[in-house]
Amino acid sequence: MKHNYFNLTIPALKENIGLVRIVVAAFAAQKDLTLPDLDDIKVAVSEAVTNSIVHGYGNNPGEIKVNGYFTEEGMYIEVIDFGKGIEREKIREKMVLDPEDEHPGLGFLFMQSLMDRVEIVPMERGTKVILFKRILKDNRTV
Amino acid sequence: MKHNYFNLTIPALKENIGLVRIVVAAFAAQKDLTLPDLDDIKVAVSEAVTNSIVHGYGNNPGEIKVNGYFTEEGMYIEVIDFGKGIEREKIREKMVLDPEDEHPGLGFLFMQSLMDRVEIVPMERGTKVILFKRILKDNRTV
Amino acid sequence: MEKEVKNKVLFVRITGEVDLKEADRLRREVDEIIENYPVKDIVFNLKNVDFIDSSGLGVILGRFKKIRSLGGRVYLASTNEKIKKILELSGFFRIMKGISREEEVWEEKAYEA
Amino acid sequence: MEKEVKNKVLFVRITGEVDLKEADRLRREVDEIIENYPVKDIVFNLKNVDFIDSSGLGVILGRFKKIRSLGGRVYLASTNEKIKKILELSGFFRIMKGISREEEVWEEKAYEA
Ligand SMILES: Nc1ncnc2c1ncn2[C@@H]1O[C@H](COP(=O)(O)OP(=O)(O)O)[C@@H](O)[C@H]1O
Ligand SMILES: Nc1ncnc2c1ncn2[C@@H]1O[C@H](COP(=O)(O)OP(=O)(O)O)[C@@H](O)[C@H]1O
Repeated sequence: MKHNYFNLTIPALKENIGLVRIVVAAFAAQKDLTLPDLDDIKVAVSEAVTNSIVHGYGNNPGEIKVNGYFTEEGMYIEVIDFGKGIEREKIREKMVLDPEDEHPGLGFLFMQSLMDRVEIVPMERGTKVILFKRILKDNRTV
Repeated sequence: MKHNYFNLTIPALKENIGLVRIVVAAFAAQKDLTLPDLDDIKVAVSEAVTNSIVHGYGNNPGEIKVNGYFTEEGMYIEVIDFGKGIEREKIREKMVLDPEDEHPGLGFLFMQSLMDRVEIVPMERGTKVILFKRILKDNRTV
Repeated sequence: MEKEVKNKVLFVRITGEVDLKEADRLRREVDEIIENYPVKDIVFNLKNVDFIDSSGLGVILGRFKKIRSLGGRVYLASTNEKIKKILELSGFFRIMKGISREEEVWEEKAYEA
Repeated sequence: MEKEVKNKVLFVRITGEVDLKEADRLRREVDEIIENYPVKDIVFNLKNVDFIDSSGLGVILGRFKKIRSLGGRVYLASTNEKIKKILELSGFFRIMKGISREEEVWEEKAYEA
Protein backbone atom coordinates (compact mmCIF):
# COMPACT_ATOMS: atom_id res chain seq x y z
CA MET A 1 0.00 0.00 0.00
CA LYS A 2 1.08 3.51 -0.84
CA HIS A 3 1.73 5.56 2.28
CA ASN A 4 -1.63 6.70 3.51
CA TYR A 5 -2.57 10.19 4.68
CA PHE A 6 -5.49 12.39 5.62
CA ASN A 7 -6.18 16.12 5.66
CA LEU A 8 -8.94 17.29 7.94
CA THR A 9 -10.34 20.79 8.39
CA ILE A 10 -12.75 21.64 11.20
CA PRO A 11 -13.92 24.77 12.98
CA ALA A 12 -12.15 25.52 16.27
CA LEU A 13 -14.91 24.23 18.52
CA LYS A 14 -14.40 22.22 21.67
CA GLU A 15 -16.91 19.69 20.33
CA ASN A 16 -14.35 18.79 17.68
CA ILE A 17 -11.45 17.85 19.95
CA GLY A 18 -13.00 14.42 20.47
CA LEU A 19 -13.70 14.15 16.76
CA VAL A 20 -10.03 14.73 15.97
CA ARG A 21 -9.02 12.11 18.53
CA ILE A 22 -11.30 9.59 16.86
CA VAL A 23 -9.98 10.37 13.38
CA VAL A 24 -6.35 10.18 14.46
CA ALA A 25 -6.91 6.97 16.41
CA ALA A 26 -8.72 5.34 13.48
CA PHE A 27 -5.94 6.43 11.14
CA ALA A 28 -3.20 5.23 13.48
CA ALA A 29 -5.00 1.91 13.87
CA GLN A 30 -4.16 1.13 10.22
CA LYS A 31 -0.70 0.34 11.52
CA ASP A 32 -0.14 -2.08 14.34
CA LEU A 33 0.51 0.49 17.03
CA THR A 34 0.22 -0.72 20.59
CA LEU A 35 -2.73 0.43 22.69
CA PRO A 36 -0.50 2.53 24.97
CA ASP A 37 0.94 4.17 21.84
CA LEU A 38 -2.57 4.97 20.65
CA ASP A 39 -3.42 6.45 24.05
CA ASP A 40 -0.26 8.59 23.94
CA ILE A 41 -1.12 9.89 20.49
CA LYS A 42 -4.67 10.72 21.53
CA VAL A 43 -3.49 12.81 24.47
CA ALA A 44 -0.84 14.64 22.44
CA VAL A 45 -3.28 15.49 19.64
CA SER A 46 -5.90 16.56 22.13
CA GLU A 47 -3.41 18.97 23.73
CA ALA A 48 -2.42 20.49 20.40
CA VAL A 49 -6.00 21.01 19.24
CA THR A 50 -7.01 22.41 22.63
CA ASN A 51 -4.14 24.89 22.44
CA SER A 52 -5.28 26.04 19.00
CA ILE A 53 -8.79 26.65 20.31
CA VAL A 54 -7.83 28.24 23.63
CA HIS A 55 -4.56 30.04 22.85
CA GLY A 56 -4.48 30.30 19.06
CA TYR A 57 -8.00 31.61 18.69
CA GLY A 58 -8.69 32.67 22.29
CA ASN A 59 -11.96 30.74 22.04
CA ASN A 60 -13.00 32.87 19.06
CA PRO A 61 -14.08 31.29 15.78
CA GLY A 62 -11.38 29.96 13.48
CA GLU A 63 -10.34 26.92 11.51
CA ILE A 64 -8.03 24.09 12.46
CA LYS A 65 -6.31 21.76 10.04
CA VAL A 66 -5.14 18.34 11.10
CA ASN A 67 -2.95 16.37 8.71
CA GLY A 68 -1.75 12.84 9.25
CA TYR A 69 0.65 10.74 7.22
CA PHE A 70 2.86 7.73 7.51
CA THR A 71 6.47 7.53 6.48
CA GLU A 72 8.92 4.65 6.61
CA GLU A 73 9.75 5.72 10.15
CA GLY A 74 6.37 6.31 11.68
CA MET A 75 3.34 8.54 11.89
CA TYR A 76 3.21 12.32 11.67
CA ILE A 77 0.30 14.43 12.85
CA GLU A 78 0.25 18.16 12.15
CA VAL A 79 -2.10 20.49 13.98
CA ILE A 80 -2.37 23.90 12.37
CA ASP A 81 -4.23 27.04 13.36
CA PHE A 82 -4.28 30.53 11.89
CA GLY A 83 -4.66 32.30 15.20
CA LYS A 84 -2.59 34.76 17.13
CA GLY A 85 0.58 32.71 16.95
CA ILE A 86 2.81 31.36 19.65
CA GLU A 87 5.37 33.40 21.50
CA ARG A 88 8.51 31.29 21.41
CA GLU A 89 9.52 32.18 24.95
CA LYS A 90 6.20 30.93 26.32
CA ILE A 91 7.03 27.37 25.44
CA ARG A 92 9.90 26.63 27.80
CA GLU A 93 9.47 28.99 30.68
CA LYS A 94 6.18 27.34 31.74
CA MET A 95 6.40 25.52 35.03
CA VAL A 96 4.24 22.60 35.95
CA LEU A 97 1.76 22.74 38.81
CA ASP A 98 2.04 26.37 39.69
CA PRO A 99 -0.17 28.25 37.30
CA GLU A 100 -2.33 31.25 37.93
CA ASP A 101 -5.16 29.75 35.95
CA GLU A 102 -6.23 26.20 35.33
CA HIS A 103 -3.92 25.67 32.41
CA PRO A 104 -1.09 24.08 34.31
CA GLY A 105 1.26 24.28 31.35
CA LEU A 106 1.07 20.54 30.90
CA GLY A 107 0.20 20.65 27.20
CA PHE A 108 3.68 20.74 25.67
CA LEU A 109 5.05 18.66 28.51
CA PHE A 110 2.61 15.90 27.62
CA MET A 111 3.22 16.23 23.89
CA GLN A 112 6.96 16.03 24.42
CA SER A 113 6.79 13.15 26.87
CA LEU A 114 4.30 11.07 24.91
CA MET A 115 5.56 11.51 21.35
CA ASP A 116 8.97 10.71 19.89
CA ARG A 117 9.35 14.19 18.43
CA VAL A 118 7.48 17.49 18.72
CA GLU A 119 8.12 20.49 16.55
CA ILE A 120 6.50 23.89 17.04
CA VAL A 121 6.51 25.96 13.89
CA PRO A 122 5.41 29.59 14.25
CA MET A 123 3.85 30.62 10.95
CA GLU A 124 3.28 33.96 9.33
CA ARG A 125 -0.19 33.75 10.79
CA GLY A 126 -0.78 31.07 13.40
CA THR A 127 0.98 27.97 14.64
CA LYS A 128 1.83 24.54 13.33
CA VAL A 129 2.61 21.74 15.77
CA ILE A 130 4.15 18.60 14.29
CA LEU A 131 3.87 15.42 16.32
CA PHE A 132 5.80 12.28 15.42
CA LYS A 133 5.45 8.74 16.71
CA ARG A 134 7.92 6.09 15.66
CA ILE A 135 6.49 2.80 14.43
CA LEU A 136 8.73 -0.20 14.79
CA LYS A 137 9.34 -2.09 11.54
CA ASP A 138 8.00 -5.31 13.01
CA ASN A 139 4.73 -3.59 13.73
CA ARG A 140 4.15 -2.40 10.21
CA THR A 141 1.24 -4.29 8.69
CA VAL A 142 -0.23 -1.89 6.17
CA MET B 1 -23.12 26.34 18.79
CA LYS B 2 -22.39 27.51 15.28
CA HIS B 3 -23.26 24.87 12.70
CA ASN B 4 -20.40 22.45 12.68
CA TYR B 5 -18.68 20.98 9.62
CA PHE B 6 -15.66 18.98 8.50
CA ASN B 7 -13.66 18.66 5.29
CA LEU B 8 -11.68 15.49 4.88
CA THR B 9 -9.30 14.52 2.09
CA ILE B 10 -7.92 10.99 1.74
CA PRO B 11 -6.37 8.87 -0.97
CA ALA B 12 -8.77 6.50 -2.76
CA LEU B 13 -7.72 3.38 -0.90
CA LYS B 14 -10.05 0.69 0.34
CA GLU B 15 -8.38 0.97 3.74
CA ASN B 16 -9.98 4.40 4.04
CA ILE B 17 -13.62 3.43 3.58
CA GLY B 18 -13.79 2.40 7.21
CA LEU B 19 -11.95 5.57 8.22
CA VAL B 20 -14.60 7.68 6.50
CA ARG B 21 -17.36 5.73 8.21
CA ILE B 22 -15.78 6.41 11.59
CA VAL B 23 -15.37 10.13 10.87
CA VAL B 24 -18.92 10.51 9.62
CA ALA B 25 -20.37 8.52 12.51
CA ALA B 26 -18.40 10.55 15.06
CA PHE B 27 -19.52 13.76 13.40
CA ALA B 28 -23.15 12.67 13.21
CA ALA B 29 -23.02 11.65 16.87
CA GLN B 30 -22.74 15.35 17.78
CA LYS B 31 -26.46 15.48 17.08
CA ASP B 32 -28.86 13.12 18.74
CA LEU B 33 -29.39 10.86 15.78
CA THR B 34 -30.86 7.45 16.52
CA LEU B 35 -28.66 4.38 16.20
CA PRO B 36 -30.58 3.11 13.15
CA ASP B 37 -30.08 6.55 11.56
CA LEU B 38 -26.34 6.29 12.23
CA ASP B 39 -26.26 2.81 10.68
CA ASP B 40 -28.11 4.10 7.60
CA ILE B 41 -25.65 6.94 7.18
CA LYS B 42 -22.67 4.62 7.53
CA VAL B 43 -23.93 2.36 4.76
CA ALA B 44 -24.78 5.23 2.41
CA VAL B 45 -21.38 6.88 2.89
CA SER B 46 -19.62 3.56 2.50
CA GLU B 47 -21.39 3.04 -0.84
CA ALA B 48 -20.47 6.46 -2.13
CA VAL B 49 -16.79 6.16 -1.19
CA THR B 50 -16.61 2.63 -2.59
CA ASN B 51 -18.05 3.89 -5.89
CA SER B 52 -15.42 6.61 -6.06
CA ILE B 53 -12.65 4.06 -5.57
CA VAL B 54 -14.06 1.35 -7.85
CA HIS B 55 -15.89 3.31 -10.56
CA GLY B 56 -14.50 6.83 -10.31
CA TYR B 57 -10.85 5.80 -10.21
CA GLY B 58 -11.15 2.21 -11.43
CA ASN B 59 -9.00 1.20 -8.46
CA ASN B 60 -6.24 3.52 -9.64
CA PRO B 61 -4.75 6.17 -7.35
CA GLY B 62 -6.74 9.33 -6.74
CA GLU B 63 -8.07 11.58 -4.04
CA ILE B 64 -11.47 11.61 -2.37
CA LYS B 65 -12.96 14.52 -0.48
CA VAL B 66 -15.65 14.03 2.11
CA ASN B 67 -17.41 17.09 3.50
CA GLY B 68 -19.98 17.07 6.26
CA TYR B 69 -22.11 19.88 7.61
CA PHE B 70 -25.23 20.47 9.60
CA THR B 71 -28.02 22.82 8.63
CA GLU B 72 -31.24 23.64 10.42
CA GLU B 73 -32.83 20.68 8.65
CA GLY B 74 -30.25 17.99 9.08
CA MET B 75 -26.89 16.63 8.05
CA TYR B 76 -25.27 16.74 4.63
CA ILE B 77 -22.40 14.52 3.56
CA GLU B 78 -20.69 15.12 0.22
CA VAL B 79 -18.43 12.51 -1.35
CA ILE B 80 -16.34 13.86 -4.19
CA ASP B 81 -13.91 12.20 -6.58
CA PHE B 82 -12.01 13.53 -9.58
CA GLY B 83 -12.19 10.32 -11.55
CA LYS B 84 -13.74 9.31 -14.82
CA GLY B 85 -17.14 10.73 -14.04
CA ILE B 86 -20.53 9.10 -13.94
CA GLU B 87 -22.61 8.33 -16.98
CA ARG B 88 -26.05 9.62 -16.12
CA GLU B 89 -27.87 6.75 -17.80
CA LYS B 90 -25.99 4.21 -15.66
CA ILE B 91 -27.74 5.37 -12.57
CA ARG B 92 -31.32 4.34 -13.23
CA GLU B 93 -31.05 1.48 -15.67
CA LYS B 94 -29.28 -0.74 -13.12
CA MET B 95 -31.36 -3.64 -11.91
CA VAL B 96 -30.97 -5.30 -8.59
CA LEU B 97 -29.81 -8.90 -8.24
CA ASP B 98 -29.04 -9.67 -11.83
CA PRO B 99 -25.59 -8.35 -12.49
CA GLU B 100 -22.82 -9.81 -14.55
CA ASP B 101 -20.25 -9.07 -11.91
CA GLU B 102 -20.40 -8.85 -8.15
CA HIS B 103 -21.52 -5.24 -8.08
CA PRO B 104 -25.21 -5.88 -7.85
CA GLY B 105 -26.05 -2.25 -8.47
CA LEU B 106 -27.18 -1.87 -4.90
CA GLY B 107 -25.08 1.20 -4.17
CA PHE B 108 -27.44 3.94 -5.27
CA LEU B 109 -30.43 1.87 -4.24
CA PHE B 110 -29.08 1.77 -0.68
CA MET B 111 -28.16 5.44 -0.68
CA GLN B 112 -31.60 6.38 -1.91
CA SER B 113 -33.43 4.07 0.48
CA LEU B 114 -31.39 4.95 3.55
CA MET B 115 -31.04 8.72 3.19
CA ASP B 116 -33.72 11.36 2.93
CA ARG B 117 -32.22 12.84 -0.21
CA VAL B 118 -29.45 11.85 -2.64
CA GLU B 119 -28.09 14.08 -5.34
CA ILE B 120 -25.58 12.98 -7.97
CA VAL B 121 -23.67 15.87 -9.44
CA PRO B 122 -21.50 15.08 -12.47
CA MET B 123 -18.59 17.53 -12.39
CA GLU B 124 -16.26 18.77 -15.06
CA ARG B 125 -13.89 16.11 -13.84
CA GLY B 126 -15.34 13.48 -11.53
CA THR B 127 -18.46 13.04 -9.46
CA LYS B 128 -20.03 14.59 -6.40
CA VAL B 129 -22.63 12.66 -4.41
CA ILE B 130 -24.61 14.63 -1.86
CA LEU B 131 -26.32 12.67 0.90
CA PHE B 132 -28.82 14.28 3.23
CA LYS B 133 -30.33 12.96 6.45
CA ARG B 134 -33.08 14.91 8.18
CA ILE B 135 -32.67 15.53 11.90
CA LEU B 136 -35.85 16.06 13.84
CA LYS B 137 -35.95 19.30 15.83
CA ASP B 138 -36.54 17.46 19.07
CA ASN B 139 -33.36 15.49 18.55
CA ARG B 140 -31.15 18.50 18.13
CA THR B 141 -28.90 18.84 21.17
CA VAL B 142 -25.80 20.58 19.87
CA MET C 1 -14.19 -15.07 10.30
CA GLU C 2 -14.66 -18.76 10.94
CA LYS C 3 -15.29 -21.49 8.40
CA GLU C 4 -16.39 -25.08 8.88
CA VAL C 5 -17.46 -27.82 6.47
CA LYS C 6 -19.93 -30.40 7.82
CA ASN C 7 -21.80 -32.92 5.62
CA LYS C 8 -21.02 -30.94 2.50
CA VAL C 9 -22.40 -27.76 4.06
CA LEU C 10 -19.94 -24.87 4.40
CA PHE C 11 -20.61 -22.65 7.39
CA VAL C 12 -19.14 -19.18 7.07
CA ARG C 13 -19.36 -17.20 10.30
CA ILE C 14 -18.64 -13.61 9.38
CA THR C 15 -17.58 -11.10 12.01
CA GLY C 16 -17.04 -7.34 12.12
CA GLU C 17 -17.34 -4.89 9.27
CA VAL C 18 -17.61 -6.19 5.72
CA ASP C 19 -16.85 -3.42 3.26
CA LEU C 20 -14.80 -3.47 0.03
CA LYS C 21 -11.62 -4.21 1.95
CA GLU C 22 -12.96 -7.19 3.86
CA ALA C 23 -15.08 -8.36 0.92
CA ASP C 24 -11.93 -9.17 -1.06
CA ARG C 25 -10.68 -11.33 1.76
CA LEU C 26 -14.05 -13.00 2.27
CA ARG C 27 -14.34 -13.88 -1.43
CA ARG C 28 -10.85 -15.33 -1.56
CA GLU C 29 -11.26 -17.43 1.56
CA VAL C 30 -14.69 -18.82 0.67
CA ASP C 31 -13.69 -19.61 -2.92
CA GLU C 32 -10.62 -21.41 -1.72
CA ILE C 33 -12.73 -23.74 0.38
CA ILE C 34 -15.32 -24.30 -2.34
CA GLU C 35 -12.54 -25.33 -4.67
CA ASN C 36 -10.79 -27.65 -2.26
CA TYR C 37 -13.59 -29.29 -0.30
CA PRO C 38 -16.77 -31.08 -1.36
CA VAL C 39 -19.15 -28.20 -0.67
CA LYS C 40 -22.76 -28.40 -1.81
CA ASP C 41 -24.52 -25.71 0.24
CA ILE C 42 -23.38 -22.61 2.13
CA VAL C 43 -24.69 -21.11 5.34
CA PHE C 44 -23.59 -17.53 5.91
CA ASN C 45 -23.92 -16.82 9.63
CA LEU C 46 -24.34 -13.07 10.00
CA LYS C 47 -24.90 -12.93 13.75
CA ASN C 48 -21.67 -11.08 14.47
CA VAL C 49 -21.64 -8.76 11.48
CA ASP C 50 -21.51 -5.16 12.71
CA PHE C 51 -21.62 -3.62 9.28
CA ILE C 52 -22.13 -4.79 5.72
CA ASP C 53 -22.61 -2.85 2.50
CA SER C 54 -23.12 -3.77 -1.15
CA SER C 55 -19.51 -4.92 -1.50
CA GLY C 56 -20.04 -7.50 1.22
CA LEU C 57 -23.44 -8.48 -0.11
CA GLY C 58 -21.89 -8.75 -3.57
CA VAL C 59 -19.61 -11.51 -2.35
CA ILE C 60 -22.56 -13.43 -0.91
CA LEU C 61 -24.47 -12.97 -4.15
CA GLY C 62 -21.49 -14.16 -6.18
CA ARG C 63 -21.20 -17.33 -4.06
CA PHE C 64 -24.95 -17.82 -4.39
CA LYS C 65 -24.70 -17.87 -8.18
CA LYS C 66 -21.73 -20.24 -8.12
CA ILE C 67 -23.37 -22.67 -5.69
CA ARG C 68 -26.72 -22.53 -7.43
CA SER C 69 -25.13 -23.37 -10.77
CA LEU C 70 -23.76 -26.48 -9.07
CA GLY C 71 -27.18 -27.39 -7.74
CA GLY C 72 -26.60 -26.19 -4.17
CA ARG C 73 -28.32 -23.73 -1.87
CA VAL C 74 -27.32 -20.68 0.14
CA TYR C 75 -28.80 -19.86 3.55
CA LEU C 76 -28.55 -16.64 5.54
CA ALA C 77 -28.51 -17.44 9.26
CA SER C 78 -28.84 -15.31 12.39
CA THR C 79 -29.17 -11.92 10.76
CA ASN C 80 -29.16 -9.22 13.42
CA GLU C 81 -30.89 -5.86 13.92
CA LYS C 82 -27.95 -3.80 12.67
CA ILE C 83 -27.99 -5.27 9.19
CA LYS C 84 -31.65 -6.25 8.94
CA LYS C 85 -32.73 -3.19 6.97
CA ILE C 86 -29.95 -3.56 4.42
CA LEU C 87 -30.72 -7.23 3.90
CA GLU C 88 -34.38 -6.53 3.38
CA LEU C 89 -33.58 -3.79 0.89
CA SER C 90 -31.23 -6.10 -0.97
CA GLY C 91 -33.97 -8.53 -1.88
CA PHE C 92 -31.69 -11.43 -0.94
CA PHE C 93 -34.44 -13.18 0.98
CA ARG C 94 -36.32 -13.58 -2.27
CA ILE C 95 -33.57 -15.81 -3.62
CA MET C 96 -31.83 -17.16 -0.52
CA LYS C 97 -33.49 -18.78 2.44
CA GLY C 98 -33.23 -17.00 5.78
CA ILE C 99 -32.96 -19.18 8.89
CA SER C 100 -32.77 -17.97 12.44
CA ARG C 101 -30.11 -20.42 13.64
CA GLU C 102 -27.41 -22.31 11.73
CA GLU C 103 -28.72 -25.67 12.90
CA GLU C 104 -32.00 -25.14 11.08
CA VAL C 105 -30.16 -25.93 7.89
CA TRP C 106 -30.42 -29.63 8.79
CA GLU C 107 -34.18 -29.43 9.02
CA GLU C 108 -34.25 -27.61 5.68
CA LYS C 109 -32.15 -30.30 4.10
CA ALA C 110 -34.22 -33.12 5.58
CA TYR C 111 -37.31 -31.55 4.06
CA GLU C 112 -35.48 -31.18 0.78
CA ALA C 113 -34.45 -34.87 0.70
CA MET D 1 -20.48 11.53 36.28
CA GLU D 2 -21.73 10.82 39.80
CA LYS D 3 -21.34 12.94 42.89
CA GLU D 4 -21.95 12.09 46.54
CA VAL D 5 -21.24 13.93 49.80
CA LYS D 6 -20.60 11.77 52.88
CA ASN D 7 -19.19 13.10 56.18
CA LYS D 8 -18.00 16.28 54.48
CA VAL D 9 -16.17 14.28 51.84
CA LEU D 10 -17.26 14.89 48.26
CA PHE D 11 -16.89 11.84 46.04
CA VAL D 12 -16.70 12.68 42.34
CA ARG D 13 -16.89 9.59 40.14
CA ILE D 14 -15.79 10.68 36.70
CA THR D 15 -16.66 8.63 33.63
CA GLY D 16 -15.71 8.71 29.96
CA GLU D 17 -13.51 11.22 28.18
CA VAL D 18 -12.52 14.41 29.97
CA ASP D 19 -11.22 16.95 27.49
CA LEU D 20 -11.85 20.70 27.24
CA LYS D 21 -15.52 20.16 26.51
CA GLU D 22 -16.19 17.89 29.48
CA ALA D 23 -13.81 19.82 31.73
CA ASP D 24 -16.10 22.84 31.64
CA ARG D 25 -19.00 20.74 32.79
CA LEU D 26 -16.96 18.99 35.47
CA ARG D 27 -15.74 22.31 36.89
CA ARG D 28 -19.24 23.77 37.00
CA GLU D 29 -20.79 20.75 38.65
CA VAL D 30 -18.09 20.29 41.29
CA ASP D 31 -17.96 23.98 42.15
CA GLU D 32 -21.71 24.06 42.55
CA ILE D 33 -21.54 21.32 45.17
CA ILE D 34 -18.58 22.87 46.99
CA GLU D 35 -20.53 26.11 47.25
CA ASN D 36 -23.76 24.55 48.45
CA TYR D 37 -22.69 21.70 50.71
CA PRO D 38 -20.30 21.47 53.66
CA VAL D 39 -17.41 19.90 51.76
CA LYS D 40 -14.01 19.58 53.38
CA ASP D 41 -12.20 16.99 51.26
CA ILE D 42 -12.65 15.66 47.73
CA VAL D 43 -12.09 12.18 46.36
CA PHE D 44 -11.85 12.04 42.57
CA ASN D 45 -12.61 8.47 41.53
CA LEU D 46 -10.95 7.93 38.16
CA LYS D 47 -11.74 4.25 37.71
CA ASN D 48 -14.03 4.79 34.73
CA VAL D 49 -12.10 7.56 33.00
CA ASP D 50 -11.26 6.45 29.46
CA PHE D 51 -9.37 9.56 28.54
CA ILE D 52 -8.12 12.68 30.30
CA ASP D 53 -5.83 15.46 29.14
CA SER D 54 -4.44 18.64 30.67
CA SER D 55 -7.86 20.34 30.49
CA GLY D 56 -9.36 17.65 32.69
CA LEU D 57 -6.36 17.60 34.99
CA GLY D 58 -6.57 21.39 35.17
CA VAL D 59 -10.02 21.13 36.73
CA ILE D 60 -8.75 18.72 39.36
CA LEU D 61 -5.79 20.98 40.07
CA GLY D 62 -8.08 24.00 40.40
CA ARG D 63 -10.31 22.16 42.90
CA PHE D 64 -7.18 21.05 44.75
CA LYS D 65 -6.07 24.63 45.24
CA LYS D 66 -9.52 25.73 46.35
CA ILE D 67 -9.93 22.88 48.85
CA ARG D 68 -6.39 23.22 50.18
CA SER D 69 -6.89 26.93 50.83
CA LEU D 70 -9.86 25.90 52.99
CA GLY D 71 -7.76 23.37 54.88
CA GLY D 72 -9.05 20.28 53.06
CA ARG D 73 -7.46 17.49 51.06
CA VAL D 74 -7.85 15.97 47.62
CA TYR D 75 -7.47 12.26 46.93
CA LEU D 76 -7.15 10.49 43.59
CA ALA D 77 -8.81 7.07 43.78
CA SER D 78 -8.80 4.04 41.50
CA THR D 79 -6.64 5.39 38.72
CA ASN D 80 -6.55 2.91 35.86
CA GLU D 81 -3.96 1.78 33.31
CA LYS D 82 -5.22 4.03 30.51
CA ILE D 83 -4.54 7.26 32.38
CA LYS D 84 -1.69 6.10 34.62
CA LYS D 85 1.11 7.49 32.46
CA ILE D 86 -0.51 10.91 32.14
CA LEU D 87 -1.09 11.13 35.89
CA GLU D 88 2.48 10.20 36.62
CA LEU D 89 3.75 12.78 34.16
CA SER D 90 1.50 15.42 35.71
CA GLY D 91 3.23 15.23 39.06
CA PHE D 92 -0.17 15.25 40.78
CA PHE D 93 0.82 12.44 43.12
CA ARG D 94 3.43 14.75 44.61
CA ILE D 95 0.70 17.05 45.88
CA MET D 96 -2.42 14.86 46.07
CA LYS D 97 -2.68 11.50 47.76
CA GLY D 98 -3.37 8.49 45.56
CA ILE D 99 -5.56 5.74 47.04
CA SER D 100 -6.51 2.52 45.35
CA ARG D 101 -10.13 2.43 46.47
CA GLU D 102 -12.49 5.23 47.50
CA GLU D 103 -13.08 3.67 50.94
CA GLU D 104 -9.44 4.10 51.89
CA VAL D 105 -10.18 7.77 52.39
CA TRP D 106 -11.71 6.87 55.78
CA GLU D 107 -8.49 5.23 56.94
CA GLU D 108 -6.56 8.26 55.74
CA LYS D 109 -8.84 10.56 57.67
CA ALA D 110 -8.70 8.40 60.81
CA TYR D 111 -4.91 8.67 60.69
CA GLU D 112 -5.19 12.38 60.13
CA ALA D 113 -7.47 12.90 63.19
N1 LIG E 1 -1.66 27.14 19.15
C1 LIG E 1 -1.16 28.11 19.96
N2 LIG E 1 -1.27 29.41 19.62
C2 LIG E 1 -0.77 30.37 20.42
N3 LIG E 1 -0.14 30.12 21.59
C3 LIG E 1 0.01 28.85 21.99
C4 LIG E 1 -0.49 27.77 21.20
N4 LIG E 1 -0.20 26.63 21.84
C5 LIG E 1 0.45 26.98 22.97
N5 LIG E 1 0.59 28.32 23.09
C6 LIG E 1 1.27 29.06 24.18
O1 LIG E 1 2.15 28.16 24.85
C7 LIG E 1 1.82 28.10 26.23
C8 LIG E 1 2.08 26.72 26.79
O2 LIG E 1 1.12 25.78 26.32
P1 LIG E 1 0.87 24.43 27.10
O3 LIG E 1 2.16 23.79 27.42
O4 LIG E 1 -0.08 23.61 26.29
O5 LIG E 1 0.21 24.84 28.46
P2 LIG E 1 -1.17 25.54 28.77
O6 LIG E 1 -2.07 25.35 27.57
O7 LIG E 1 -1.67 24.83 29.96
O8 LIG E 1 -0.87 26.99 29.02
C9 LIG E 1 0.39 28.54 26.30
O9 LIG E 1 0.06 29.07 27.55
C10 LIG E 1 0.30 29.57 25.20
O10 LIG E 1 0.77 30.83 25.64
N1 LIG F 1 -18.11 7.88 -8.39
C1 LIG F 1 -18.49 7.31 -9.57
N2 LIG F 1 -17.78 7.57 -10.70
C2 LIG F 1 -18.12 7.01 -11.88
N3 LIG F 1 -19.18 6.18 -12.05
C3 LIG F 1 -19.92 5.87 -10.97
C4 LIG F 1 -19.62 6.43 -9.69
N4 LIG F 1 -20.55 5.96 -8.81
C5 LIG F 1 -21.36 5.16 -9.52
N5 LIG F 1 -21.01 5.09 -10.81
C6 LIG F 1 -21.70 4.34 -11.89
O1 LIG F 1 -23.02 4.08 -11.47
C7 LIG F 1 -23.27 2.67 -11.48
C8 LIG F 1 -24.22 2.27 -10.38
O2 LIG F 1 -23.59 2.34 -9.11
P1 LIG F 1 -24.15 1.54 -7.86
O3 LIG F 1 -25.63 1.73 -7.77
O4 LIG F 1 -23.36 1.92 -6.66
O5 LIG F 1 -23.92 0.02 -8.22
P2 LIG F 1 -22.57 -0.80 -8.41
O6 LIG F 1 -21.47 -0.05 -7.75
O7 LIG F 1 -22.85 -2.09 -7.72
O8 LIG F 1 -22.40 -0.92 -9.89
C9 LIG F 1 -21.90 2.03 -11.41
O9 LIG F 1 -21.88 0.75 -11.96
C10 LIG F 1 -21.04 3.01 -12.18
O10 LIG F 1 -21.12 2.78 -13.57
